[in-house]
Amino acid sequence: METKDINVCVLRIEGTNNEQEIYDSFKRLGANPSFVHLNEFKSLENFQCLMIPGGFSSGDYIRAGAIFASRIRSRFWDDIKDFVRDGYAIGGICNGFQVLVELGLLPGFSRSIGKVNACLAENDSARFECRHTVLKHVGPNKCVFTRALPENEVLVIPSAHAEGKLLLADDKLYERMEKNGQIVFRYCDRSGRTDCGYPWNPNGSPQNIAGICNEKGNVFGMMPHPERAFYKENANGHSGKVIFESVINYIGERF
Amino acid sequence: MPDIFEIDLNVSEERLKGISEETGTGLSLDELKVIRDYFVKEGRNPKDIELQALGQAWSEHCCYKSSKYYLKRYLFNFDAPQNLFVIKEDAGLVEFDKDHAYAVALESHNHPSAIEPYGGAATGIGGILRDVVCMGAQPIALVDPIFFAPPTTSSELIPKGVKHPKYIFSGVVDGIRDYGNRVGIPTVSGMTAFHKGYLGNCLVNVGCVGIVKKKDIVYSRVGNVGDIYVLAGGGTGRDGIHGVTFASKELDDDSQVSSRSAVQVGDPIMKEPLIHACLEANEKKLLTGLKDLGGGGLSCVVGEMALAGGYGAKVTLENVHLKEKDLLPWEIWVSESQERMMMSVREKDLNKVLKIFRKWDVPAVVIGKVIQEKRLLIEWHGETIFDMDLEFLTEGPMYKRPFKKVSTRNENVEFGEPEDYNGTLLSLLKDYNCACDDWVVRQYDFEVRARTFSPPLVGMENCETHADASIIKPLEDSERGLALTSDVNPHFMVLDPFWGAASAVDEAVRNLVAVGARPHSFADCLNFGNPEKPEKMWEFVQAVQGLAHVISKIGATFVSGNVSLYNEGPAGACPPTPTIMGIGLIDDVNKSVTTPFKGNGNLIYIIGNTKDELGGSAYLRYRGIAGGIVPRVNPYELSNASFSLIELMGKGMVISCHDISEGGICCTLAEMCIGNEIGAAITLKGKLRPDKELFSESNTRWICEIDPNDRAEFEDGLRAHQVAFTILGATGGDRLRMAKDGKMLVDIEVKSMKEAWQRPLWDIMG
Amino acid sequence: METKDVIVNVGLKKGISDPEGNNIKKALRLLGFDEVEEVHVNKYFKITIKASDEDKAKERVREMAEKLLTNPVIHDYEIRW
Amino acid sequence: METKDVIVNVGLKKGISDPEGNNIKKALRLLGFDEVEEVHVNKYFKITIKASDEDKAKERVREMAEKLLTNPVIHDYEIRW
Ligand SMILES: Nc1ncnc2c1ncn2[C@@H]1O[C@H](COP(=O)(O)OP(=O)(O)O)[C@@H](O)[C@H]1O
Ligand SMILES: [Mg+2]
Repeated sequence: METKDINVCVLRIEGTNNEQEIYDSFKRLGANPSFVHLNEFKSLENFQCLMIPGGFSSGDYIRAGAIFASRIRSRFWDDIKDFVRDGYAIGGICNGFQVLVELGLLPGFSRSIGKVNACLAENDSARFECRHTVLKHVGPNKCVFTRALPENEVLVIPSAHAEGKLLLADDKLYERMEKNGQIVFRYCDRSGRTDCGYPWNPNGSPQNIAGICNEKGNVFGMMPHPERAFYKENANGHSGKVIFESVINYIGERF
Repeated sequence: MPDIFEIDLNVSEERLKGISEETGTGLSLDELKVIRDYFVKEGRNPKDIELQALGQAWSEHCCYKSSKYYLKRYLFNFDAPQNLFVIKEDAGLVEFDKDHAYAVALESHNHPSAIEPYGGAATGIGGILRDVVCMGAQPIALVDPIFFAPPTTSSELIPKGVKHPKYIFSGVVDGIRDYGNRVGIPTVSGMTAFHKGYLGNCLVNVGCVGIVKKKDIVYSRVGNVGDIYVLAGGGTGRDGIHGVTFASKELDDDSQVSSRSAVQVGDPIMKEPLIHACLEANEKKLLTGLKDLGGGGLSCVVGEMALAGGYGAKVTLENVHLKEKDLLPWEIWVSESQERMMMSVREKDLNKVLKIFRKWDVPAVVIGKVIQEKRLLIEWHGETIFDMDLEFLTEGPMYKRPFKKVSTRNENVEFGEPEDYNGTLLSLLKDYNCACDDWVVRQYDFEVRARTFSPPLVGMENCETHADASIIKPLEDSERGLALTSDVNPHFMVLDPFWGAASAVDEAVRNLVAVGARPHSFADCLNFGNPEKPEKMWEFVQAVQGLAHVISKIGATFVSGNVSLYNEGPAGACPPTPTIMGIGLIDDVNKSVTTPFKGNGNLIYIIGNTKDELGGSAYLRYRGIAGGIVPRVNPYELSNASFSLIELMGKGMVISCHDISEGGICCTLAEMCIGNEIGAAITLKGKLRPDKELFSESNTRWICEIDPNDRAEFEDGLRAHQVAFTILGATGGDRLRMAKDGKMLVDIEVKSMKEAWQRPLWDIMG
Repeated sequence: METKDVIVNVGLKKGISDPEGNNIKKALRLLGFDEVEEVHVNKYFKITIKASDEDKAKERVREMAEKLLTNPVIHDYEIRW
Repeated sequence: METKDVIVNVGLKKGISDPEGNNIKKALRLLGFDEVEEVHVNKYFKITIKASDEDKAKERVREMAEKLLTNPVIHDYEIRW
């Protein structure tokens, strides 16, 4: 389909607050985003992409993303499952990533969609931190949100969160994810070396994981904010823009 | 006890004083007599709710009774062509471009923060956002200048009833963080200063800037007779009762307990959709007026909006939605519960407005309507419990309070030259006032909204140094930006309130110019002690004159501000602190300049003159020497140099720039080296003794990095405006070296400076 | 109908690190409380519910805990009635 | 020396408004838990201390609560030994 016909649902509730940036990112690339408040949400029928923005949905009281996730689950869970099954794209950035994890859509093994087997836990520093992070694209281009970014490219993307440490229910899951190519971004230093510790890894995430996708590659979440680095070009010519270009390009080809 | 009762004012003076105390209204004897006379003319006694409303309206906080005479006389009679609507409303409006204006507001939340740092600071953010939203503007940036006693203050020095500065400091930062981040408005600028005078009187000032299409500007006044008052947002509760009267007196050791009701609690998750809903209703042209509920709650907002429109109001008080049952009518009327906005709406648009608020899950109720006569009437279950002349109610008294000069040690002092310059530099870099603020800054989301073109920390990732001002690019399709800074040096202020205040403006201008922005508007938050004490009043009047001295010559004026008096506690008064927020305009953000050195072999210039002005400097404080001359300001020089530098920056001729402030040339160079780990070698050429030249904090100075190929053009540009400059040396290597008269004074690795500068707050605050 | 206060006390599973607890430990030590060995922070939800049938109500509170108040990967919880 | 676990349970004073509790209540109700009347969240600190003299230790924990963990203006707290 043509880019201008790609409808992106940018879902919001009280406390989401990066929706404008995500909206702008799609708009700048010629797609057709719209804001949908959860209270007015009817169905995903006319959308090809669902974006869950960052922020503090419902204040992040209880746990980051938890309230937003359970409200989505209780309202239109079946709709979402179909959306994923049909190959449409779902992206969650920062708080949106937390929501997708709380929904059990990430790590998202195809046989157990909806099972919560990960958590974005409190940063090791126990506080909110705003800092520019460097990410290495380690995915084998399975993820529909990074297919335009070559493997091993390094990008500077800002982070700003208090709960970004990805914990998994058990170690076997990590191996499975790695085998499936579900690890998309890792924190690294300017030379691309991962495993440099804090502050390069701002939250203490084991294995330096910054972003992952589901087994199919069409659900993606990352803690750093590519929409804030849309125009911030790195030496390799890439910027946060590549995330949005990738998914637009995928939808255009596939549907 | 009945809901409402009458208060007999025809009693002895003794009794009148008692009434003021028992009702907690804070009205003085003279004020009560004026009120008595009014009610004698009305032929009755006031009801409790009427007296309470007067207490709110006539408080220092609401009517500026001690300050307005001097503000009008010295500060408000300047104008600038870019000013659209200034001083009169909750936020000042200044032209951004042909179609847009920006709104500026700055306020204090000192007393609440001293009592309950987390809630106090958080609600400060909430309040300042409302001030901007009520102009119809979308908030785009928050600014938070904060002032504490040193975190190392020993527990024995802390008076009863006062919390340790570390507790206050971390609570305040937590509060700003949790509120600002949750509502999704970036906190991009601020300052963090420490002085022992803030023990028991922390200062928490908060500023906000918003952007609005000119056609969407809305004012805090009702439109027409018959318009409906709609109250939107959180329920009204007992929190924040008597906040303004509490802010208008000194704190004492049981303020902790007695002022509990003044404590407010913020709810950012009510605020965030409230902002959306108000702006949406306004953009659809459904509102005739919009105002926030701040100090004084309903009692201030209803009357002020009506009077500003030239009308009166009639309120049905039981319609106000409550957080808790059993509030008395007067409590509902004066409660300062957070997250509430008042709108006036034409009757035919009412349902459309209510529908928007329903969509956003924000309660909104009709509480009254606009009437022709300039009176305020309140009904409570059918009974009229309030009926007063609006002009009498809102006017408030004005005082020309006496003042008396305080003797300070503002004169030259003698001291010897240090042996160890490396050690001195490292100690200054570790001084909490000079050290890196990133422990604070990183807790705030300074990039949410993705409009922060230049953040408060600049340089390579995880190596960042201080920026002079942050730059916001508010519009999607325009490269124009706003630069933001906030400044004041309390150490100067204590020694010399006139030149200290003048220096604050100079510093704000310098910081804006350093990023390439031209000073465009200012806001001031004047934090002082008890105005009934002539010495404190003197500090205030001096400072106001010092501000005027500079502001009159730089083509931009104060467009809004706030006065906070009675900042006194068991340990004394706070240092006089006129916080200045500076807003600069930059036509093309891509031409902005940052502080870190960018390359090797570039020339390093100092712009401006270094004088023997070390009073209040970080260096003399480190040496333990009191007194000294506080830096002066020549507004003409400031304006020339600024103009010239901005012009050169516009031509792309300045690679990096940092203004010289705390720690003098020495610390400024260190910060420029740290950001990209690039060293420098310089030779001092001035006539002063080396330590004075390195550490003087003279105003109107910058360090610039220039490509050697641009040398001639750069220098010609400065000469054309008679701006003083000297080449100090060149960038390069991984050390900072400074020499004078053939003697190496400082020779130190950039990495060691970084370590010394970066750690202090993390080490003490955890 | 009667109302009843129920406590849901949510803590981190053994082995999951507790940054907030560590931070508080550090802050307490900096204030001179050297005797502090360990700090853990739980969330303690006090929920007032209308309840007529106790068994059913208990089941509902358990549901709240599992649907919203906890994440099974990191949390243990305990309901106090 | 012996170690001992002490609980400091910190809640908001009556009458202080509680956005966190209110927002959670709202979320629970939206999820269909209509029986929820009221939610408050306390902070529950489990502090492990080295203690030989119980009385002195108690006094120290009270000090911790007052210096760092609570603000008497808005909080009530309870120490469980
Ligand atoms: N409390 C604070 N909140 C937000 N930003 C802050 C705060 N304190 C300092 N900053 C930021 O840190 C940087 C350095 O501050 P400061 O040293 O005061 O700069 P300057 O002396 O150039 O005004 C600035 O970008 C400033 O905005
Ligand atoms: Mg500066």
